[in-house]
Amino acid sequence: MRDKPMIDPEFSSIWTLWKNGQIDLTTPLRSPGHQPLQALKEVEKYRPRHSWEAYSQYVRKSTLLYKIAATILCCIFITLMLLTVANLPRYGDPNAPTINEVSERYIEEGTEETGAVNTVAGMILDYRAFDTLGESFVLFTAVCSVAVLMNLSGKRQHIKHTKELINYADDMIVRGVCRLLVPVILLFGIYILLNGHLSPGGGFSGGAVLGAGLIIYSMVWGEEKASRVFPAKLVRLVVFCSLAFYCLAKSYSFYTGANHLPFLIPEGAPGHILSGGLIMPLNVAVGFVVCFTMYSFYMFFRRGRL
Amino acid sequence: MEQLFGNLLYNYEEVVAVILFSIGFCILLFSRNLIKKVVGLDIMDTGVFLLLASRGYIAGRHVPIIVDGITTAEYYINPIPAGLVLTGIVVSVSVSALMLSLTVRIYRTYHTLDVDSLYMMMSVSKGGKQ
Amino acid sequence: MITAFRIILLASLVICAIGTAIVKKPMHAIIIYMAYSVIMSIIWVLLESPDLAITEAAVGAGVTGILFFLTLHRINLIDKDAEHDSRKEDEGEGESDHAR
Amino acid sequence: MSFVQNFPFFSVILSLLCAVTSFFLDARWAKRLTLFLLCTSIGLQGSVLSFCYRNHMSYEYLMGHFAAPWGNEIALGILEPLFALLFATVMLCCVLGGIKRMERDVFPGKQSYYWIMVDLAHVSLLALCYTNDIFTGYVFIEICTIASCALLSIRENGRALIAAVRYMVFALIGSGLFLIGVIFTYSITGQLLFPQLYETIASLWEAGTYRFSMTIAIGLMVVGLAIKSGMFPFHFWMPDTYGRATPASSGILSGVISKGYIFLLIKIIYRVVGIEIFAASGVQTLLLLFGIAGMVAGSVSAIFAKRLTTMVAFSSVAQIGYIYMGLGMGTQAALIAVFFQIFSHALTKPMLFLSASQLANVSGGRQDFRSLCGAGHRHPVAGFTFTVGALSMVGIPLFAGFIPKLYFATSAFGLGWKTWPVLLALAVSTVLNVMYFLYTTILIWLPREEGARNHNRVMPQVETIVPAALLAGFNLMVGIHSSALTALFTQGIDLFCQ
Repeated sequence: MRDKPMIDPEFSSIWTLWKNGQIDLTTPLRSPGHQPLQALKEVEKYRPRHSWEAYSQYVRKSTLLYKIAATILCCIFITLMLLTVANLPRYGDPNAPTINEVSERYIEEGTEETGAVNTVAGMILDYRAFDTLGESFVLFTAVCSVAVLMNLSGKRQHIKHTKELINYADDMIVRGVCRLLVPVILLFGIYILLNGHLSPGGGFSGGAVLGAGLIIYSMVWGEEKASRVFPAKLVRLVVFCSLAFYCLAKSYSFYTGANHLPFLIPEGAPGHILSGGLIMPLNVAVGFVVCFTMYSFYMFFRRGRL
Repeated sequence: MEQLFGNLLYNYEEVVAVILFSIGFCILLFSRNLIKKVVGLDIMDTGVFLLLASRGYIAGRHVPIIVDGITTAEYYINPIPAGLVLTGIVVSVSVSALMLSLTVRIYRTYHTLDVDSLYMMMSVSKGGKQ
Repeated sequence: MITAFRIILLASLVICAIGTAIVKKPMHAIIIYMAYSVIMSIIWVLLESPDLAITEAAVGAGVTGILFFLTLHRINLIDKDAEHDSRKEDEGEGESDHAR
Repeated sequence: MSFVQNFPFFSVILSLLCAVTSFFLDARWAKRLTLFLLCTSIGLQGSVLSFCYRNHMSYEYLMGHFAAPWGNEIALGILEPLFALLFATVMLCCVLGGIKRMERDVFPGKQSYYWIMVDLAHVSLLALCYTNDIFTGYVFIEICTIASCALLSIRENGRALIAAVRYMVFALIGSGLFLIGVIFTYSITGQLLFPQLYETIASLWEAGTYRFSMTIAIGLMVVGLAIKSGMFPFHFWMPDTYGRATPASSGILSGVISKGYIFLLIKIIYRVVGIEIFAASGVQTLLLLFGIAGMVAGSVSAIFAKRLTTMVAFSSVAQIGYIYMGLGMGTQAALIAVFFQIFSHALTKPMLFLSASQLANVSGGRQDFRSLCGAGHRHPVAGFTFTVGALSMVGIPLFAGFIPKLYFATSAFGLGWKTWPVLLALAVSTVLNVMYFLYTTILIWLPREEGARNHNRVMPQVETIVPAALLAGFNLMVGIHSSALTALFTQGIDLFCQ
């Protein structure tokens, strides 16, 4: 059997008892569960080890020490950082060391070499693609961790109080505004996503906007409806496909690059929507990942599952 | 002295960034509420990003999007910091989502967000089963 | 002119950050943090990085803020659940509820 | 370019793909996939290592179509695949050894996430080993942090959650400081790749400009990584993190992940900053002092620990203190000792955690020393591996832990004023180690007292024997055949420092 958590939700009431000096918590409270009295009887056997006052005094003392140490640390830290900043090259200086052959090449030859007019998109998806690959996996890691923590495993369900929530869809103003707003937001997101190599934006910005749109949708029309539109399977499938596509596309590019093989994907004419080689599909993949990551964050926080 | 504080006033953007970082750091260290700690964490991160982005800014130059056929590097700002900050923002939102979910879980178990109380509960129930 | 605007924005950024530090309620801190994010996204525009501005507006002010609010909401729900449970002790363990 | 040279890149992409695929599978298949991945990864790193060793070469591998200052790349010689191999092997042993316990600790529906996190931790460690770009380092540090937080908190008990929060707070402060260090370095040099950074920093230091900022930047990067790997004054998160996770996670976190950060730190010291500038900046001395303080303080805390795993976790603080002391000494001999220390610690600590949890298991699940009395008789295999680990930690000859101590002691001579503190710290730390590890070892082999609780003797299972025996075997191998590893390290350092 799996270990039950050592301290139950009932713990807080028991803790209050301990505060008043009635019980001692030096023994593990193994799921007093539905019979708090019986558990208390078991706890009663042990003598209290410390009184509440003595203990809280001790804690207060140690936190005071901690605060003094932390204040000193902060002061030293701030002074050092300000001194360092004072010794950096000037802000807005055109002759700063950061303006070197690297950034010049990104700008001057970036359009030719990557096919992207937006230098930032070209840089993060072509020159420094390994970073960006890692970055999308940061999102993936985070979504898995949130799933681990927020999924309610076998314990009591948490949607007990759903009825008490405000139903936004009944409110005329909210419903009307959102009916107008959500398509516009989604459209804007798609535009940013697809135009990432030509104008400001790209996978991360577009995905975040799309994700925000989906969140508004599921907020107003309810999680039930949203999860009917995007069932958990679909979300998983999309995330899986986009990340796998991203990995494979980039590994093709890395492999050909490192082995000096020809790269067979055409770059197209810079400035057109179908240009930039792999950049646009990659932007779309990243956008899907970001969008569904944000959406799953929301769903996990809202109701504990996708 | 002159040399020590050389560019302090010119680098006002960076100074603000450092101050923001320190404020976030202080919130993280001193705040007892877990949610406020997460807010402090976010402020700390944005401070770092402001520092990074302001290193890429060059006075009077433009967004690094090649338009109108101008391809001289003197017309555009440095694109590298912007790309790095983009990475950083995504990392920061992932981390804060993770921290918030930890917060919810802790609240569900201990019914408090106060770090001192958590610490006390933890040290009081010492020597428990594994 | 633009420098003055920049400095005003930076000053309000610092004020917002200090605000989050000194307010007591987490709710207020979160609202101030969202304002902070919006100011930050304007600063990104001034720093000539519109990519960052879009991302920060959508992520910082939007998604992170919503996540914070949801966290507060969940915490309230947990409190209500606890009250609810102490009033009547019924219902066995719920169905196993994980995503797959 | 030989096909073998692609293998590091293949292993990275393969683990990413495995992680994504596990997202779609159930726990059983995810487990098989992860085990397959770890075995494959061991094979791949092994062949790269033998290739590099035979040709005595280091090379850079482009991640994309653009050469060094423009695009990302990874670089490797002998040391990088060697450490990647070590990490993959130890991870495999941890996972195998802790499988049974993990399946008890983690809710069945969430076990597939556990395997995803193992995959992701593995990929981030590989990337930390191979990266030649400081910002890639940062990104994978973050993956590593998040994955290890999930590995820790997946055992959903209250203490583990609080430990996870504490771990996250410290780790995020660490990565924030690291990132600021990277930004300062970038704004002074304008480079992000290791070789270019090395040249620029050397020329800037020569010219005498930006020395102060450079020192602070180096300090911030070092402190950031030191916080994450648990250097002495920042070790508060360690005991709970290592002591409360499920044993497989404890093994991975203590044995491998902290070593990944330390390896990146060594790369930064030797390949970005350069050891001369690092010594001149004064950060080195600081590391030496904190390392020595950690060696003593960690052992003292371990003596007063009341639980077995907490004791083992505190001894990690001391062992990591050794590593920082070695980095603070700054000679090549000390570096070899550091590598030996990383090896011995990575091989020993997971073994200790695994066997400690098994010993606790047969003692009614309790970890206090009174209940553990005579636990070795109840579970002989765990008792044996614990003994091997403890003897290795103390530094008995023939065990892996002896070699680094010997090397530290011999390399301490000729360091000027540093000689005596180092020797003294080694002596004191060894005595303290003896006090708690031998005490525990004797305790678990005590004959059963009259009236002690009657616990049945457990028949050890194959799954627990094999990884424990593997780790113990590696431990003895390192201890007995240290000369081969020394040769490997010496050659590797030649290629590493260029």
